[in-house]
Amino acid sequence: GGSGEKEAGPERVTISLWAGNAPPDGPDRYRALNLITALERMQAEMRQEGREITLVADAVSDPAGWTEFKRRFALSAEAGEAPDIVVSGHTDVALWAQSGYIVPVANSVAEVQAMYPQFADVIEPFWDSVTWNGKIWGVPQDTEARPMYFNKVLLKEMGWSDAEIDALPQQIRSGEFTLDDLIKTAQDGIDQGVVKPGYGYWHRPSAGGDFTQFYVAYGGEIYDAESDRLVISREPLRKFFDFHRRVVTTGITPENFIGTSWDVWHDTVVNHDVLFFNAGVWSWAGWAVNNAAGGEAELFEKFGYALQPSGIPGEPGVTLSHPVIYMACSERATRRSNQDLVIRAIAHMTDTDLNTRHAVISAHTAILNSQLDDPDYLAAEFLSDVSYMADYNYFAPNHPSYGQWFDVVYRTMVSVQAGEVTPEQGVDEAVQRLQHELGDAVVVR
Amino acid sequence: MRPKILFFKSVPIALILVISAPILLGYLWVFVRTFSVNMYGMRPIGGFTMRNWMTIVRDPLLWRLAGNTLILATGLTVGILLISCAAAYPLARMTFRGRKAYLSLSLVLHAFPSVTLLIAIFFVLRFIAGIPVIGRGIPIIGGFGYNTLGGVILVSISFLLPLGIWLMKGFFDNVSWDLERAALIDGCSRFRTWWQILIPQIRPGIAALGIFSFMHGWSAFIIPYTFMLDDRTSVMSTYLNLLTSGDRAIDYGLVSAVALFQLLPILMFYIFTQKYLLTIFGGGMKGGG
Amino acid sequence: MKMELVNLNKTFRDAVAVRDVSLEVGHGELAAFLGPSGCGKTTTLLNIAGVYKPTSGDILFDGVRVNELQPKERDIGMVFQSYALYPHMSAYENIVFSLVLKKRPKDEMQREAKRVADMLGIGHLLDRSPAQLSGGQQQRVALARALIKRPKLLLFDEPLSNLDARLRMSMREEIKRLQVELGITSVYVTHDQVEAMSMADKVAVMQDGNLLAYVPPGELHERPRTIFIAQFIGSPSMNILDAEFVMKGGKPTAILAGGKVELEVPKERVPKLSGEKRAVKLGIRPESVFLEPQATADAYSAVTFVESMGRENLVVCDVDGQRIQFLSAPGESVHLGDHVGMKFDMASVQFFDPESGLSLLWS
Amino acid sequence: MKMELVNLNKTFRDAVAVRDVSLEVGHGELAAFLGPSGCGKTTTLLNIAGVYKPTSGDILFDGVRVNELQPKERDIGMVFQSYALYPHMSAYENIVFSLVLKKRPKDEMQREAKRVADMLGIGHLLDRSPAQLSGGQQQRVALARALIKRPKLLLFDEPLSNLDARLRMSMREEIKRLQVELGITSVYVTHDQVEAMSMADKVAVMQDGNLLAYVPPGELHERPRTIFIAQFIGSPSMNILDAEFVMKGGKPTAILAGGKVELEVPKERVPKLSGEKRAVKLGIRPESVFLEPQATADAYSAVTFVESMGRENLVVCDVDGQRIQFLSAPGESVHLGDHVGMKFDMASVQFFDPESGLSLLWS
Amino acid sequence: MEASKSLSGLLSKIFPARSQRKPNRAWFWFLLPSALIMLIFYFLPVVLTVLISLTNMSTITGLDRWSWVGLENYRRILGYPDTIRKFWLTLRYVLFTLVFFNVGMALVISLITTHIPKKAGAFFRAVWLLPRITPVVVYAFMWQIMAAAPPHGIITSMILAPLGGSTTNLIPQHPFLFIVLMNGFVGASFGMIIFTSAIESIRKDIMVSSLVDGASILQRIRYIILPQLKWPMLFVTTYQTLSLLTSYEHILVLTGGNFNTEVWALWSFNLALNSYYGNFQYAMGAAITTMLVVVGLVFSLVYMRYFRFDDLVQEPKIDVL
Ligand SMILES: Nc1ncnc2c1ncn2[C@@H]1O[C@H](COP(=O)(O)OP(=O)(O)OP(=O)(O)O)[C@@H](O)[C@H]1O
Ligand SMILES: Nc1ncnc2c1ncn2[C@@H]1O[C@H](COP(=O)(O)OP(=O)(O)OP(=O)(O)O)[C@@H](O)[C@H]1O
Ligand SMILES: [Mg+2]
Ligand SMILES: [Mg+2]
Repeated sequence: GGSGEKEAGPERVTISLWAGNAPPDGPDRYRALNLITALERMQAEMRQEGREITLVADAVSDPAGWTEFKRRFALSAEAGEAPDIVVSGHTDVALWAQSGYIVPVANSVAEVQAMYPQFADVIEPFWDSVTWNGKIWGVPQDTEARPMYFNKVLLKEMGWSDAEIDALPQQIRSGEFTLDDLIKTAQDGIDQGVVKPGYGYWHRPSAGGDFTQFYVAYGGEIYDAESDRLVISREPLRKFFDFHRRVVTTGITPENFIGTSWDVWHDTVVNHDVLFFNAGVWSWAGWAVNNAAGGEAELFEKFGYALQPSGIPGEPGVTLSHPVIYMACSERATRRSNQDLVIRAIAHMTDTDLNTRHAVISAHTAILNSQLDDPDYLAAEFLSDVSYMADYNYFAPNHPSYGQWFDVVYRTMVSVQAGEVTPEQGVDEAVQRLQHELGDAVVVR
Repeated sequence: MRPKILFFKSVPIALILVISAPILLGYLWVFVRTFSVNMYGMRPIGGFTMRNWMTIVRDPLLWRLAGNTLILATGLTVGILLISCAAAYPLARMTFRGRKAYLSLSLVLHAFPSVTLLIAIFFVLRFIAGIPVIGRGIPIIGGFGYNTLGGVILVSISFLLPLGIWLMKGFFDNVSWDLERAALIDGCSRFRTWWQILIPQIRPGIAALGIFSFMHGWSAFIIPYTFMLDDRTSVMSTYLNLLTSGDRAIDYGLVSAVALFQLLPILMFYIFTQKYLLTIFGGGMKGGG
Repeated sequence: MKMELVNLNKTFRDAVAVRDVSLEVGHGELAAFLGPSGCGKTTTLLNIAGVYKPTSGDILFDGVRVNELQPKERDIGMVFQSYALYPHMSAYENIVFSLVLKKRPKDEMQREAKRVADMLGIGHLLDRSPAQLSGGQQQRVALARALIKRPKLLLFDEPLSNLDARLRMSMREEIKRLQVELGITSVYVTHDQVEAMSMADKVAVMQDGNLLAYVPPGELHERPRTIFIAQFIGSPSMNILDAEFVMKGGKPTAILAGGKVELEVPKERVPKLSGEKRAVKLGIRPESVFLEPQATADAYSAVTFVESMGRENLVVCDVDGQRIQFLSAPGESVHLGDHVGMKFDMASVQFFDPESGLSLLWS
Repeated sequence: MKMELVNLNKTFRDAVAVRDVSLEVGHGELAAFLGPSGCGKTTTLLNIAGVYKPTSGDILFDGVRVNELQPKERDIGMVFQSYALYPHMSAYENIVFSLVLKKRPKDEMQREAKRVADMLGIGHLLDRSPAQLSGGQQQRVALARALIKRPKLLLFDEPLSNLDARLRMSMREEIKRLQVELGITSVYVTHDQVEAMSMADKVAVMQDGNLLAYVPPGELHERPRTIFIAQFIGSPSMNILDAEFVMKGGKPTAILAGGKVELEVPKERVPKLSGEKRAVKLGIRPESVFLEPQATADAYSAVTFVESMGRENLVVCDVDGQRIQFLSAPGESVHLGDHVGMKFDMASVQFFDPESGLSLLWS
Repeated sequence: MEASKSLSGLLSKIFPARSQRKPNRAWFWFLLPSALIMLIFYFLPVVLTVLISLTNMSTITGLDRWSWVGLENYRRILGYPDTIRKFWLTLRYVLFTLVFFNVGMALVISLITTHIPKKAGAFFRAVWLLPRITPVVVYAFMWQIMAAAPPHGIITSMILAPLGGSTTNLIPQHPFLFIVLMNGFVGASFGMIIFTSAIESIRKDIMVSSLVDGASILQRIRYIILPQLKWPMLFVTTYQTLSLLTSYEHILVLTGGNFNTEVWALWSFNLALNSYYGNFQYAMGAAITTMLVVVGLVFSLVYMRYFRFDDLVQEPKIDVL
């Protein structure tokens, strides 16, 4: 990490930042690069205030996956070599706050909104994602949605009219089109011979937050904020498992599917006529570059996108948001006491244009109210189209044991899907295991 | 008779071709993949491209990381060869109490998975980092503490040490005793005997350990990644990690190219060591002792 | 340098290789070790060299105990039975290795190597590696390596065993000349008695780890202390016959073959017999037995075996169940089954105690 | 089995080791190879064994070309100069290895191993590993390993070089007995002439890769074809003197030392001289030179060197600049500097052409 | 003054001056570097790891605010419903990979490559080295591509589909087979390198003499080469057993532990260092590791007994120094 050494002449301060899961030349590069622009602005502002200061950015875009990144951060914080700012998922707040690696930005939403105008601009519900123990521990940088994509060409072949197709997102939003309908439609397509067997519906091929969307879609709860405990709801869990078994038994999803490489996966959904598939909004940008021969135009032509359908008729669809946030590291973790300056830098990084620059390039959705009107953001058709999903989103809980909760649920889901256990057995197994691992920290409903 | 000889010569080749087929096929795929936009099975799709290789050639960071990697691999190889040749010598050829115990212990330590020792090793490296000069003040390798190349080298050496000691001991065992006796009588100290007479006799062993440790160092990931903080001073494998982690769509063409780029030096090293180290010496001895 | 062994013992885990050996090799002397295969010669040498540590007993160089000294501190040269050439060095490098260790100047090394190598007839092979040399050539390189050093003590372990007779003879002369010239104390293990006899100042005979005798070569041949030595020294080996010793007509007489053969014993060869015991072992070398016309012969018998040994023939006869072997002179032709007369030259006859095997003449 | 070599050549990268060697070893015969160190004996053997492939030329077993056959298909046994014992096997396992390969029953193996080992005197060492054996013991294990197999062809490379004289003699007898009994064709490399002479049906003499002679042992000694053979065979080696051959008073006479010495040549030894050439090399073995009182002596000179060779002494004299060596009989004592008279027994004299070195009697 | 005196006294006790001729300690100097490294980077961490397994250390507690929990972690591990199943899986995985690849295949390759022309031998050895030096991700991807469903898959589209066989992703169908294959193709090169160099260092005249004794190439392999590989085999077997017991990376990348392929080491890794949500349970990982080590120890002891380790450590034949 960098260091804040002082020399003769103008005060010289280095502010360091690590952004995880962001290759330096990838679409997420501005998670780190924004620091440079932010510090230039901040330096100018401070000079105007009469403080002769040179701010130096030491921004590292760490390409490593989240797991490795978090391990490395934890160890460097223990060694007192952590950066001033760490950019990571909001789910890390509970952990890192508890272990003392990060400092709170403010004690309440009101307080944080009062600190800097940029913070006041943050869409208010997003503050929830960085709240833990009553305090605000970070500043959201971006967020995303994980829509259900559908292949318009195939639907049309199946006899859907353009109007019907265009109405599908709205139907999902209102709960008219549910997960059961999804299975039925896909089966239809296969029966008609329009859709190849096993190409009716594809979920992601590896572990990821998307899967909790089904649990939530069946009414499952993850977290009880009042008691600060995790929750597992048996019935929604059973339905969730059942759904993932059914997609295989009905033949709309291939057997032996988990573990398919991402390369194959992306190529298949874009080029090989899969009817429904789940993916993050950020995938859109990648498809346009890597998979679709005709670029984004082809994508618009072929695919539609909607919320993840609900499992319960009449309930709206859902989507998971997993905001990436800025956190200021503690003195213990950095051996420096410049946290105020650091938070001010975070504020500058939250400037509308900077956030939009990042959002547009990386196909993430907005977290600032002002962004929604930003011409650049509006120009990004796809992003504007999915902005509404922010209203139907939920966050993963800021609970230190959420990782374990997720692992158990996901692993059991995989074995149910493979037919190793029935959905009912899966529920029993998962519950038993959660209780064993987490004890009091989980409530069974 | 001729066909019979031909038969005996071709059967082993055919056999090894068959058992190596998955590798040959797989790497052929990787190779072709670096030049194609996409591939279905062994079939390139979307045409030929030099983009992946150009990316590598043009990326200055990659070359710099290659340099760091070379330091790590070389440091590890030299270190492990010296230390394990030194340790194996008395274990094979001197009498002292605790000889067998030392041998068994060194192997048994290998039973501890490196991953879970990382946390404990972190405590150690953090402590070393605090020692002046040794911790942080050495050129090229940085030092031996946390967040230095030297520290990473030492940790890697320790993980390979059971291998080194045991392997070299086996090779020392096979050297003739009279040879060592002759050297002692000619006026060598035990150290010199070791260095000048015995070491040349165990060149196949040195080649084996050298190849192995160089490969290990060249592709080491978890240790440099965990104990080095800045990717700019880190090694190639972390660069590769850069291209492949997360749930982004991975550009496998580029990844394959980088992987091949990373393989080249090791293959060259391998060819070199084959030629110079695996030629063994014969003659000059009779008898079985 | 004077080298002494005092009660030297060396035991391997399950076997005693050297047992209580004491001897002294004076300054500039050459001692030869003779003995059957496996009797402990090499082991003794390795103890002197400092490679093995004596199980007990002392090794003294010029009166100073050197048990604890390292080989390199002892200033010795050694030719190994197994050659033990350094396989990774050329013949030249092998030879000059000890000089390199002493940091001698390069041109001196080259000069010396050339000199020694030429003397041993391997001057043209210096560039070859050991693997490219024949057995005898390797052995000569090993010899050169030991000689070039001019150490205080030279140890040779069968250094000429892989050389042909002619080379061997000239090599033996060269070694002896060098050893005398430089006055280097030497220990020389060989299985070639002629070599031992012609080169050594004193010969040590070993058997099963024991030192049986340590005497000048002539004495070994003329005055063997035990039957083992008598039979071991000389080739073909001495005939040992059961005999009875009596005074017959005032003349000391040996009676063989149940009285069929009577031999008069010269005065100076009368065995020292204690008490009434008269059964003895009579030893007579093949060279002291000659063919003789039957009339004047001492004994007469059938030839059971004849073998050509180059210019002479080895003749074996059976006298009343006892085997007698002797050499026939080049001119005489003897054939299997012939009956021949033999004459015994009693001037060099030996007598031994049949039980202990000790000499009755020289104990 | 009959073994033939036809124009065998073997070249190493930079050296010709065997050059155009042709010979034939009849069924059940034993051929001995003699020659100075490095002359190509081992290389020839390894070619026969199939370890080396001839550079050119053929190897025939019973008339069938076997150049392409693998060693294991040749059914041979071999004693290596370097022993080549398997270090990971005990002596017993080494010995029975070839039987194990033939899947012989266990008790047969044990019986055979015991028999061979006892014969070679290593019965008590069967459990030891090669590293725990002395040089001679290792050599005997190697010998046992080759013999137990009873192959069609036995190859011995200096199989007794590390044994003492007595053991060597008995071993030689055993090997010969076994070889004759089983009728195994054998090739035997040795540097011990007595061994070659006493065991071989025919002796091959090699020099620098060339086969100089391949004749029965007696002929080799009595009728040497070249000076090299004459000098190489026999120990101490033959005296070669510059002489002039003339008819003096009708008697063929050899004149030495500028006329000081005149020797009458027996009829059957008159050299075949073409034309007027009279300068010859006269060869006379040390055994044919005797001490003689001055009056009747053929030559007279000072003794320049005396060496004990066991029972005899080697005496070297200088007659007009030419070195003559001979053996003094046990009784005669000769000392350095003495002036002695010599008698030459001309019955076995040899004559050679001074330029070509070829014999003037047997060519 | 006092202090320095006692220090020098201590030093001279540890490192006796040359002139004193105390029992020689050459071996000590040769062993020193390795001993230091092992002490600092192995022994100490091992002790720490065992200690950590008795705490509740995790990201939550950080490395300095943990507390002792006794054997709680072990109790929890044994309480998992599938602990035993994972244990058997681990043993099965170790056994199959070891026997068929790390030792078996390694032997086959080194024997073949030392018996074919030198250049071909070197080529095939290089080929077998590739999996080891290829980054795990790329290597795993190669297998994924091989096993993928058509049109991407190599095996499926080139071999199975034309024959009318399975056309879905093969990995979830035969997960165990694939983790063994993938690990095996990497693992074989270790033994291959060691066996090859051991074979190369066997004395020439011994190899030749066995042929003359009547051995065929196969018999020579069986009676001469293999017995001389005893030490390397003991080593490779033991070392690779321990390596396999503690290996997880390839399984992690290939299946992520799904389809019943979570071996103990992977489990430990997942708990201790592989939380997607960043809560690393150091103590639990350490506890699983420690249990794994006990298994490893048992294996090593059995091997050493079985291979007669004591005999393989021969007595030195030089007494001095
Ligand atoms: N591999 C080789 N490369 C080069 N030259 C060699 C090689 N092997 C042997 N020679 C040379 O070939 C010649 C014949 O060697 P060979 O071993 O046959 O001799 P030899 O008659 O057995 O001698 P000795 O009695 O000393 O054992 C020697 O000059 C030797 O140096
Ligand atoms: N390392 C050892 N372990 C056990 N026994 C040994 C060892 N070395 C030698 N011996 C035994 O000790 C005895 C003496 O061996 P040594 O080598 O000294 O014999 P040697 O007199 O040199 O015989 P040779 O003339 O055959 O070389 C032999 O019986 C031998 O088998
Ligand atoms: Mg010996
Ligand atoms: Mg030879």
